[in-house]
Amino acid sequence: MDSIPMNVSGHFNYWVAIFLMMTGFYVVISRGNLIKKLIGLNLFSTSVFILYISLGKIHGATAPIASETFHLYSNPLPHVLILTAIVVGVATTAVGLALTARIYEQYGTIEEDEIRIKDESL
Amino acid sequence: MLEAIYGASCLAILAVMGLALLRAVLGPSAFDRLMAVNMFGTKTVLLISVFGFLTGRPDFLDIALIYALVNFLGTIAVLRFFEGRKTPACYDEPAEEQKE
Amino acid sequence: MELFIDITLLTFLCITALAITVIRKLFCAVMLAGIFSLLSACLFVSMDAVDVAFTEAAVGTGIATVLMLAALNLSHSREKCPPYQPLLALLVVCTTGAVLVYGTMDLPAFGDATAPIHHHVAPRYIEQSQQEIGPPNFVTSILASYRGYDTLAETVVIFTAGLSVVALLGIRDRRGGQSITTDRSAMKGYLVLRVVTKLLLPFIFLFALYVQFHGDYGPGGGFQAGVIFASGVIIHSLTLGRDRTLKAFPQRFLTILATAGVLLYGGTGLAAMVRGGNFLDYSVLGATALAGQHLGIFLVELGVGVTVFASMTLMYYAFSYRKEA
Amino acid sequence: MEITAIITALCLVLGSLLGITGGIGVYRLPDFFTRLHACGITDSACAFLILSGLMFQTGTSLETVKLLFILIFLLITSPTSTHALAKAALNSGETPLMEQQQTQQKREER
Repeated sequence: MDSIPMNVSGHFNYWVAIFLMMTGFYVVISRGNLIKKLIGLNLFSTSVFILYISLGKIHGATAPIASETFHLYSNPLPHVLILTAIVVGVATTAVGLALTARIYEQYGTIEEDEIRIKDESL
Repeated sequence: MLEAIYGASCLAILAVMGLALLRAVLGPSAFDRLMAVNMFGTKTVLLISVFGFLTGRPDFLDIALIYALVNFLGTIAVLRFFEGRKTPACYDEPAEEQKE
Repeated sequence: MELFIDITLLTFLCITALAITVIRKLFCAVMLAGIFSLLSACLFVSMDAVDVAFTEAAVGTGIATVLMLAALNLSHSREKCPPYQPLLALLVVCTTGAVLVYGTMDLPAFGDATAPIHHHVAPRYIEQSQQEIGPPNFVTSILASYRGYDTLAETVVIFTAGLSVVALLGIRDRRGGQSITTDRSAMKGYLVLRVVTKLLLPFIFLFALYVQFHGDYGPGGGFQAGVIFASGVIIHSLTLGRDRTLKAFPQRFLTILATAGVLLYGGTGLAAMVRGGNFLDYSVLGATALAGQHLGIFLVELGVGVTVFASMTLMYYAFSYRKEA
Repeated sequence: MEITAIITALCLVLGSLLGITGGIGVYRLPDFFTRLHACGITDSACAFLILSGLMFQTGTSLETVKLLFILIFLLITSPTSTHALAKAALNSGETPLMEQQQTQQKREER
């Protein structure tokens, strides 16, 4: 590793991505509300996207669309993976939300502990 | 010369974004938050446009264009879904706060 | 300069994420999630991922927020006090985070051109895709041609997700006997909004078509176009009333469309097999390999766009009709 | 230095200043309706100046048309959503500060 400031600016993106990931993780495991959990899951997935895109970036490069004036392009492969993942992510979130709505109709609540109590009393 | 101006504009837009973010975090009413989100959308349009010129590749204005077109969908959705509610969930109601 | 913008945006993202964690009103959390999406789109632009930013822009402003709000509308919009002690969760999170940060020490620095990720398949995609596939947008050629199998599977996932939401919530067509003029779901009180919506809708649909068919040359493609088209339908339904939307885009039509998209994608692959190539190898479809690739990518992107549009709209229908049922 | 560059620079600087003014207003002003007013500055004047400043740099090309469209759509949509927001806020019982003060004054006079 080079000098400390170089190290910091070189890894800041990854650290922030990890911080966001852990924030999402925390929301998922510490909150009982199902919709809040889904929002946390979305945070988590966006942070993964940021990590992937950070890995594909090259200093001084430009977007991976061929042009006559530029010759250094960022890595297009992570972009392809993440592009589809975003749409799939929304689709799966929608399934989660639909489940939540059904749970609310059946149990009258979307809090995890209340659902458990109702389950046990059945 | 122009590069510096583009950079300065980017910084200014980022500063406005920061202020809007503060408003969104602080609240107090849901309408303030909604306004902040709306404003954030416009600033995103501007940032993406200016950033394209800063990096010398302004062919990606499509992203700004889609924000300009669809950004008000969020506002409509909020107004629509929480219009008929007697106690709009989007409020900071003192009564609701006391319940806890 | 770019590094500074990058770092500022990342800091804003952190602030937003923390605010989402702390805030207990779910409605506000959804609003902040919207800001989070806007910020990440800016960040993607600053990291050269224009196609990704485009998708995030299309998805984050429209569909994601609307679906969240619709789900909130169907249930409580306030979070209770969490029942657990957060300390254990915090401990788990901190430990995992520390391990991950330790793991990043071995990663190459941000923006390093000599990183291993840039030395395997990426150079080939960048240098040869224009001779082999054609479109100047490398992302399109990888998405639709090199990694066509992957994209096919993801289209199927979206299709399945759409079907699952409809299966879970169901769409009831309650139009019988109710005339359009008495539709309560239209935003009658907001005349300006209705007029502006009518004015803008043609442009939104036109722009979606532009994105669909211009994706080879600039950012865009089937995924984004489908989402934008669906956003247009959602705007229509929100302001002008869902019965009118249902008349323009009936549920049965959308179901057929979603299926047709997946079949179009798969059918293109099969057509390549019939012509003597491999599955999803478009080169045999045309007179020359490049013409074949062009045709194949066009069909495949169309299939993706149609499926994404129909599935997203069906999902929205399912959420929006539930309340009335 | 060319004349277009000077115009661009002027527009961008002016737009940025207006934007920051609006941003500070959104942060500091006392109630929702006044904040909405500040938000309006950043949505219309600031956006208009910055985008038209950029337009001077593109000459006659596809980018100019796109910038023009962005500008037009922004100038249509953002006042619309601001209007809708203000209307919704009024409908659901948010009162402007001035009205609050007036009712307070009346109460005191009694």
